[in-house]
Amino acid sequence: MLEPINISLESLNLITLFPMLVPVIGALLIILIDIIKGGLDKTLFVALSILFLFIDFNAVLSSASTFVTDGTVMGVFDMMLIDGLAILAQLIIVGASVFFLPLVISGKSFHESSTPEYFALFLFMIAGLQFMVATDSLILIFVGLETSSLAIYTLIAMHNRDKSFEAAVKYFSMGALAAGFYSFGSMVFYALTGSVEINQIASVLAANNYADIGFVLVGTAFMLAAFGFKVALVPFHTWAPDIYEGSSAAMAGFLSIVPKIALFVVIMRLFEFLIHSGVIWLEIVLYIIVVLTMTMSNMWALVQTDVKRMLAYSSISHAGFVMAAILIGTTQSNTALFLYWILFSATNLGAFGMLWMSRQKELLAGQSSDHSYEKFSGMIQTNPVAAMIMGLFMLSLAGLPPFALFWGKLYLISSAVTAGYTVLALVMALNSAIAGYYYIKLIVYMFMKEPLEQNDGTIIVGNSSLVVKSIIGFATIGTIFAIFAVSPLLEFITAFVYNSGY
Amino acid sequence: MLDNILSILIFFPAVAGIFGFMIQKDSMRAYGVSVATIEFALSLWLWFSFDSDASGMQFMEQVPLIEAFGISYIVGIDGISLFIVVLAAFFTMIGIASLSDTKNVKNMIITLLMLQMTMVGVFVALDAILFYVFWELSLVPMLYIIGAWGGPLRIYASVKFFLYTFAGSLVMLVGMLFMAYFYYQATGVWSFAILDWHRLILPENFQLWLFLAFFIGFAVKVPMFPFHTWLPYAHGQAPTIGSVILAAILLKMGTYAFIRFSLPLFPDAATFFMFPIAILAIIMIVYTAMVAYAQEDIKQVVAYSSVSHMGVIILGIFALNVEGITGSIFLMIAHGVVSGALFLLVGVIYDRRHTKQMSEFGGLASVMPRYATIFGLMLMASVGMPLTINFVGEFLSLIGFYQQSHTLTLLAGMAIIVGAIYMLSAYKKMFFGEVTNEKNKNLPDLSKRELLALIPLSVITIWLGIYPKPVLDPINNSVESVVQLMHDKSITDEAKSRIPNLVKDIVITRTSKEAQ
Amino acid sequence: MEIYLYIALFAPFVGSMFAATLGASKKTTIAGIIPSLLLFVSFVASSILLNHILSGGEVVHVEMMTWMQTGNLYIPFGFVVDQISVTMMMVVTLVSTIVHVYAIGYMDHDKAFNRFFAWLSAFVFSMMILVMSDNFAGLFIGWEGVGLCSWALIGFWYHKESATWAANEAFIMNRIADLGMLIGIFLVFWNTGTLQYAEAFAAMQFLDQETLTWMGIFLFIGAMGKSAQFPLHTWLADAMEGPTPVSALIHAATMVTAGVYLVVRSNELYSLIPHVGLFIASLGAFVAIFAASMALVNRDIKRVIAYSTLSQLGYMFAAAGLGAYWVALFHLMAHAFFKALLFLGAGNVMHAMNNELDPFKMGGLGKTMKTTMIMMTLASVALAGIFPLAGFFSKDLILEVAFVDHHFIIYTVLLFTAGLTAFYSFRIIALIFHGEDRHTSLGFHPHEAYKFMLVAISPLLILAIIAGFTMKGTFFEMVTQLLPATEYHVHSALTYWIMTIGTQLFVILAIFFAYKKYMASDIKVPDGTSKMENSFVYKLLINQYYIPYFYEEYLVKSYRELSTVFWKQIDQKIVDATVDGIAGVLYNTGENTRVMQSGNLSTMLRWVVIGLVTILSLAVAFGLTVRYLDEIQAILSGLGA
Amino acid sequence: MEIGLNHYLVLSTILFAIGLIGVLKRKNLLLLFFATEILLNSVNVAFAAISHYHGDLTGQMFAFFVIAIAASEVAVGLGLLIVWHKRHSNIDLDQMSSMKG
Amino acid sequence: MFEAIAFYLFAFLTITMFYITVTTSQALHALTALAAGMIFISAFFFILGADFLGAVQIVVYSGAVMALYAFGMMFFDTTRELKEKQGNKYIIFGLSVLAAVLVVLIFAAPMVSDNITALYPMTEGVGNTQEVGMVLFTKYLVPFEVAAIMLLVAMISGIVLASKQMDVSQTLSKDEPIQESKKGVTS
Repeated sequence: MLEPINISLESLNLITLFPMLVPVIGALLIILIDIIKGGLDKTLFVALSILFLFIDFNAVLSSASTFVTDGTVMGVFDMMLIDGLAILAQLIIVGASVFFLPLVISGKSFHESSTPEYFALFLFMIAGLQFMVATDSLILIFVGLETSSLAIYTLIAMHNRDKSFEAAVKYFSMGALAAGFYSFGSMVFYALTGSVEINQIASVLAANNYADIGFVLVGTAFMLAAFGFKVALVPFHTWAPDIYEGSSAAMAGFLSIVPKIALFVVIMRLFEFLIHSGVIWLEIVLYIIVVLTMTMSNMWALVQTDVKRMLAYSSISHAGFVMAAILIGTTQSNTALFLYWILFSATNLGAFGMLWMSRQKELLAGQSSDHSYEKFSGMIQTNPVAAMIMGLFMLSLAGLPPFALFWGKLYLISSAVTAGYTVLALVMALNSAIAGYYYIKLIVYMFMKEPLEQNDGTIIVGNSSLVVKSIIGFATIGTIFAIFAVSPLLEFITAFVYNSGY
Repeated sequence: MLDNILSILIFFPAVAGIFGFMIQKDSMRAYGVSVATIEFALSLWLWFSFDSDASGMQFMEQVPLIEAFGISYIVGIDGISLFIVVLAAFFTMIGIASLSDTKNVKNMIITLLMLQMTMVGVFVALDAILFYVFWELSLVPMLYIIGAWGGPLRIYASVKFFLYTFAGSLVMLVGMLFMAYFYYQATGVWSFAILDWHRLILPENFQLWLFLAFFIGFAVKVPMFPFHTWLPYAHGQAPTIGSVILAAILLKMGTYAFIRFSLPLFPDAATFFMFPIAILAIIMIVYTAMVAYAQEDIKQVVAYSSVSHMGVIILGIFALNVEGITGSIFLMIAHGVVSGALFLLVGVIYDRRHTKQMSEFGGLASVMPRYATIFGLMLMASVGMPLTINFVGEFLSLIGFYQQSHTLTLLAGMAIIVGAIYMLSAYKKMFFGEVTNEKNKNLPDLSKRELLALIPLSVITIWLGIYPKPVLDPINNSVESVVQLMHDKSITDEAKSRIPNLVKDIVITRTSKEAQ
Repeated sequence: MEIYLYIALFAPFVGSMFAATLGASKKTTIAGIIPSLLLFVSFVASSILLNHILSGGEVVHVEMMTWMQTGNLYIPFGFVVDQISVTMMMVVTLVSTIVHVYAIGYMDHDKAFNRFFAWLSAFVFSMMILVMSDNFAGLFIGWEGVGLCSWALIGFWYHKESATWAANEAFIMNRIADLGMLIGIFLVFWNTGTLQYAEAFAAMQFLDQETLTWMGIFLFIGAMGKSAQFPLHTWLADAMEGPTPVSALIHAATMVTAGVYLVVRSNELYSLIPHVGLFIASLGAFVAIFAASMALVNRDIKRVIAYSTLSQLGYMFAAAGLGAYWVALFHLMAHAFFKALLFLGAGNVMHAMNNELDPFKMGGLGKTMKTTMIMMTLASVALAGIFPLAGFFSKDLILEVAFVDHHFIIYTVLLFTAGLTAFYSFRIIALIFHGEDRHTSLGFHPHEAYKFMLVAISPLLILAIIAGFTMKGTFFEMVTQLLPATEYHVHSALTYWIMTIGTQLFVILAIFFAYKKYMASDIKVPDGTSKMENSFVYKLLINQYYIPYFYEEYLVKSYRELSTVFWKQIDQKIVDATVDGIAGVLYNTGENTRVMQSGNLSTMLRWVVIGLVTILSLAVAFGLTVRYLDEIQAILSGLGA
Repeated sequence: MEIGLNHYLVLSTILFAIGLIGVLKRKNLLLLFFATEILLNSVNVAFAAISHYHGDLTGQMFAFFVIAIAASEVAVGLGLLIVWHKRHSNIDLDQMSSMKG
Repeated sequence: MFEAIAFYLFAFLTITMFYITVTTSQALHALTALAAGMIFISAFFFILGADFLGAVQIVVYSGAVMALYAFGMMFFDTTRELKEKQGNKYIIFGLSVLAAVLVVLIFAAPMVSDNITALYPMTEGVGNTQEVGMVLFTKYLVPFEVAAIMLLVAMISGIVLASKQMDVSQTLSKDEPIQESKKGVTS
């Protein structure tokens, strides 16, 4: 007979659940409202979602202040793990979402925005991602991951056109395969250590002195494949360009930022201890993957004719950069990862926002994709301000100082240098140079070519609205004046990462 | 105001540029000229307030930006950078004033003002990252200028220019990060301040690698053989104003950076690489001069001549003594003036005929005597005629390097021969002979606006050729402190013997911290 | 006295500037008169200085201002008027004043009259800097300055291809030598720490022989260029494309002697290195006969005179090289007078003959141009070294020097050259002024030059006649205060007389031979048919030993071709192509591997699995290796053993 | 012959490989989804076995959640297929290649 | 011994079934084989004493999932024979078999399995379901709830995607139907 368990409510630390519950409640509320009275305007749902995200953000902030005073907090039968990484990741997830979501209030009406479920799913997805980062149990990670993934598949498909479905189906199928890999990998670790909690796994493996290295490697291999797929590392990246192209630009931008940071945190949790415990194999394989990811995706980005696909490949490349931070695995590099990602978010928000603003419902004559380079040609003549802003984002993505992403790159490369990864630092630097080409290509089109005949400048801002413009404006300011934010960010992040033991 | 004059110099054009968006199109040129003139006046004021006898940095400003990572906004100026800043302001002014009627003149002027910000920034930055920021940022306006107003191959040329320099400087960035890391290791504090770095003594093998990393960044910019091929394209395709600024100021960033970074940071590596670099410089001098001789396009001749002259500058820098370095800095200014003027002159004829092929011309001396005269003057300055500005620089650079190697100086001295060959033959093709082409028969001579730009340049060319003292003195003082620093810092015997010790009687004890 | 120095120096500059400001406007005679007057002022000032020096006054030395100062290098604009420079100043100002006045007439019909005087006066200014500077850097300023003016004046008629070509040739060849000069200056600086003559020469006494030798050689290379010594001599003959006053002033009297001046100025250096001096002397002697031989057959009056100049420069170097610096300087001075005279006379002839230069198309001009004929004949006599004209005193002295120093080969060569000199000089005199009238049939109507031109050049005539016997003593007195006062006396009077008279007879014989051969009424105009013209020697000489041909064919052409190769093959096809190639490789890799993204879901899944399997294989390989590490090691060690 | 944990692991691996074959081979999306179910199921076997041999319930929990996930995936997957099928009347993945490069 | 026989039997059966599932060209066969395979899998669960899991497996898979798939098959009309263009079969089989062999290579060796402590040990004499419930509602309460959210998400997704709303795409329609209708209402 099992003993009844007595647990005091305080010991559960239910407060740790609070940030995740906020979007869940928000989502349910939205569904409820829709059931009670249908046909309400999207602005209401956007406002509600933003509201809940704000509350969420504040909740995370309050857990951040708890972290500052109490350090890492475990909760709900030690299932929740609120450490610095979790908080940072949640801040990025929720913060970035606040900016990406309102993009649906655009000048033109697209399918997803008219559906209240879109916002519900969006909030569920946020909740799923939050759960994912705030735990070290492989089970909760898996469930959170699937929650968000399933929501994302639907969100992509809700754009409701052939390419979106195609994208969703592709993403889904590959996601299912990755889920298989993930569960297999977890199984191996479980078999080895009898636990599915990363800390536990780490301590057991360390206690065994990595006796079953073969098993560990097999598990790591499967995990690497699964995570590699999720954050789009070469050769698991093949979904990314198609999915970006198929989704709306706003969604693509979101995909390039938010889910990935959650994954990075998980990867960091899982791989960091493996790398530090001298699993040289992982270091070598990660090294190869990182270099491949950065380099190959850059080369593919070179040959793209569509800006969104180009940005997709560029996002892959940036993910490679960030993986390098995990490979390096020092406090500085982990700090750099978050810094990089925050700055990358600001820039990518702007870049995809601009694409979104230029979205038209029908393809231009002679164009096969939404955002071909030609569409932007001669923008300096038709929409000078828009051209300059877009150019700014491109320069930032290229890592040109003093724009946002440069500082991330700087700190990241510096962490490589500090940790003795000289060659890696050089590879990163040279890849930035290669990347320069395709970002500059867009600038070339915008600033140095004549506009298409059919393009009188309205196309570029065809989908604009005050909201979209404000968000882009915010991204612009963020990108230009990033330098002033870097110092406080750096201190903040360093404190959180360092105190979480990474 | 004098306390913040450098920041004002940097950001005034940028702010003015942003305000420029509001200016009505027709008044834009007037606006641009006035802004540039104010900037130039400010730079002159800087010069007059500059204490020529001091060797250290002046007008320093320091604001921490990223304290945890040691990045600060530090600006300051010494004799090495002072005149390039003045020159940058001067050329922007002249450039805007002489701007012929181009499309989108508003964009052009705003771009030029932005470019000016980056140019001034590079030369006054005393923080490596700040330097890097301006260094990279300067590529963008230039990219736009070449790409939007250039010739038929403009996009290829501009992208090549951008990417080549960008790639090179990223390697340099890695070097900077290493340097900061070594500083961190030695002191426990992150710092990118150049003056802090100057105190750091690195082991020789570190120096060698870091020197190479910095070298790649600088060499592409200079541009040194074999990294020079972007330059002919950039010059060939750029509009006149682009070429002028590129040749006069932007190329100097590389050579300036050698003096600011490579020499004082890595004196032993500089000694170690002195001969290889000198050989590269000689190849630059002779080889590119020969290539220039083979050109059919007058602008390409001037472009390649730039490379050739930059070779002399490099040689002077790696003389590692006061004479050579002072000479090379002076030659930077001189080459700025002269090649800037030459590009302006090429622009004059291009405006009239829309071709730069020398075969299209001939006998212009009788059609455009004033033009021919000023061109001739600049030509003579370019080939290093004494009493013109170039000679002082070349003479000092070569005499400086002569201390290090006699044979190499002899080879490098061929600059005065090969330079004369291509320049004179180009001049002959364009200006001498009968006027054969009908289209050339009635070309108007220099207009007032063109003279406005060219006469000051001519005056400077002669004036500084005869009386370089006001410029040489401040340079000399600053260079002496650099050379002394190098001597004190150097650890190998080779470097100790190659780099002269200026303080003869005082025995210097090394107090700086050694990198662990 | 300093004020006179400045006047002497800057008066030509003011004149030049004055003419230059009028440069773009229409021809005005005033643009010629003012510079001429200012030059005269300069001449007067120089004379006062000469008087000052002659009367035992102090050497005038001023430092106007600093030019360059950095590190240990200190170069002022310093000027010195001592015995050497005052001689040069006198020669320069005198000849140039005369040439200026002459040119007012000569250039009368030229559109670019004003420009001509601007450059001509600028040349004088540069020359004054050259001779008056108190340091090597200042010398170099003048050195390059005269080169520049020479370039502008040779190419004065810039619409003529040959003129501009010659101008560039002269400039570039001089530049080659200037490099040597520059290196010499560097050597001086790094070894003595200064470029001031006085201090540098003082410091040289303590230097080792090798350094001094190099210094001497490099400085002399500089001198070789300006003074057109072999093998840098070809430009001088081509420089005759310039207007004749230019040839007279620059390419006969002044600029080309700058090299001699340099050697004389550096006598303290060369005295320390007699072996270099011997080399200089030998080269001088060689050039003397080499140039004279080419003058024998040339069919261009100006070129003949140019070769003669070259030959005389050889004499000067021979003297200077043998340590007889004052003799060299003396010959320099005398030569300036009669050679300028000769050129100006030739100018008159050209003027009369509408710029025709072939003496075979003249003949019998003596009838219409009596004054010119007398002048040129006397100048030629002086050149040939007939007693008591200037050439005798200076040239014979050089022969004596060679003889007394027991350099008999040099002596013989120089002696033989003296004969050749006489021959070719009188060959053209005879062809121009005597014999049959060959020009009327060609449509020429010669006339005598303007009176004032003739008057202007008459001082030269007088000097050519009297300079020798009136000045030698004073000159010796004066310059030997600065230069080694070596007196050359043949030990026995008998030998001396035999030598002198023998030389005179030899020369006179040559003159007669020339007259006889070319005054005949039926001289054969060379047309490529005569036996002599087909002889090897004649061809060699008329083609200037094929040296210009060699330069053009093998140096100029290969330079041009090499340049094209560098540009088209190396720069574009190797250096640039590598850069583009790297970019291309990246781009093509992207292009070729993008098929990986076929858009087909199966392919995408397959890539994922391939990735997994690859990682797995690595993992398993690594895992198995670790697991069986002991066994593997055992096997390996077994293999090893 | 004792059936050990390794037996189950090997079985799981074999089943997983079969699933992989299916994923790679199938062009019909529905059948491709079948294969993904096999992948997840194969892992479940292993989890249950490990749970058994370690005497620990966590494995069963994991398997339980995997089943839940598999079920959810089916719902979403079928939803996507239905939309696609409505438009294109096929569920052949070879037809889906409008985006490439 | 019984365990061994059962293991091999069911192993053979599941492998066969699943193999049929992935190779047959008849969709119906595939579905049936899959369902059978799922049930055979549950047999392992029972063998291993995970009764609750076995039950869930049968209920969820054979019940819910298979029903959904069956419905899907009817909807997609895939009862006819499948024509699948095949790429290179060897690559497919090669890759999969290689993956299996690689993993088996490692799995063939026994694990060291020291230091493993069962966090949630099975208690003797307590029913599996009870145990599972105990753990599920304590330790795994949060995942359980998240799984609930996940199922909700899946449900909403399914509904949204399959609903009629998706039939008319606003993304593709040129005019703005909602605003049109609104205008219609107001006017």
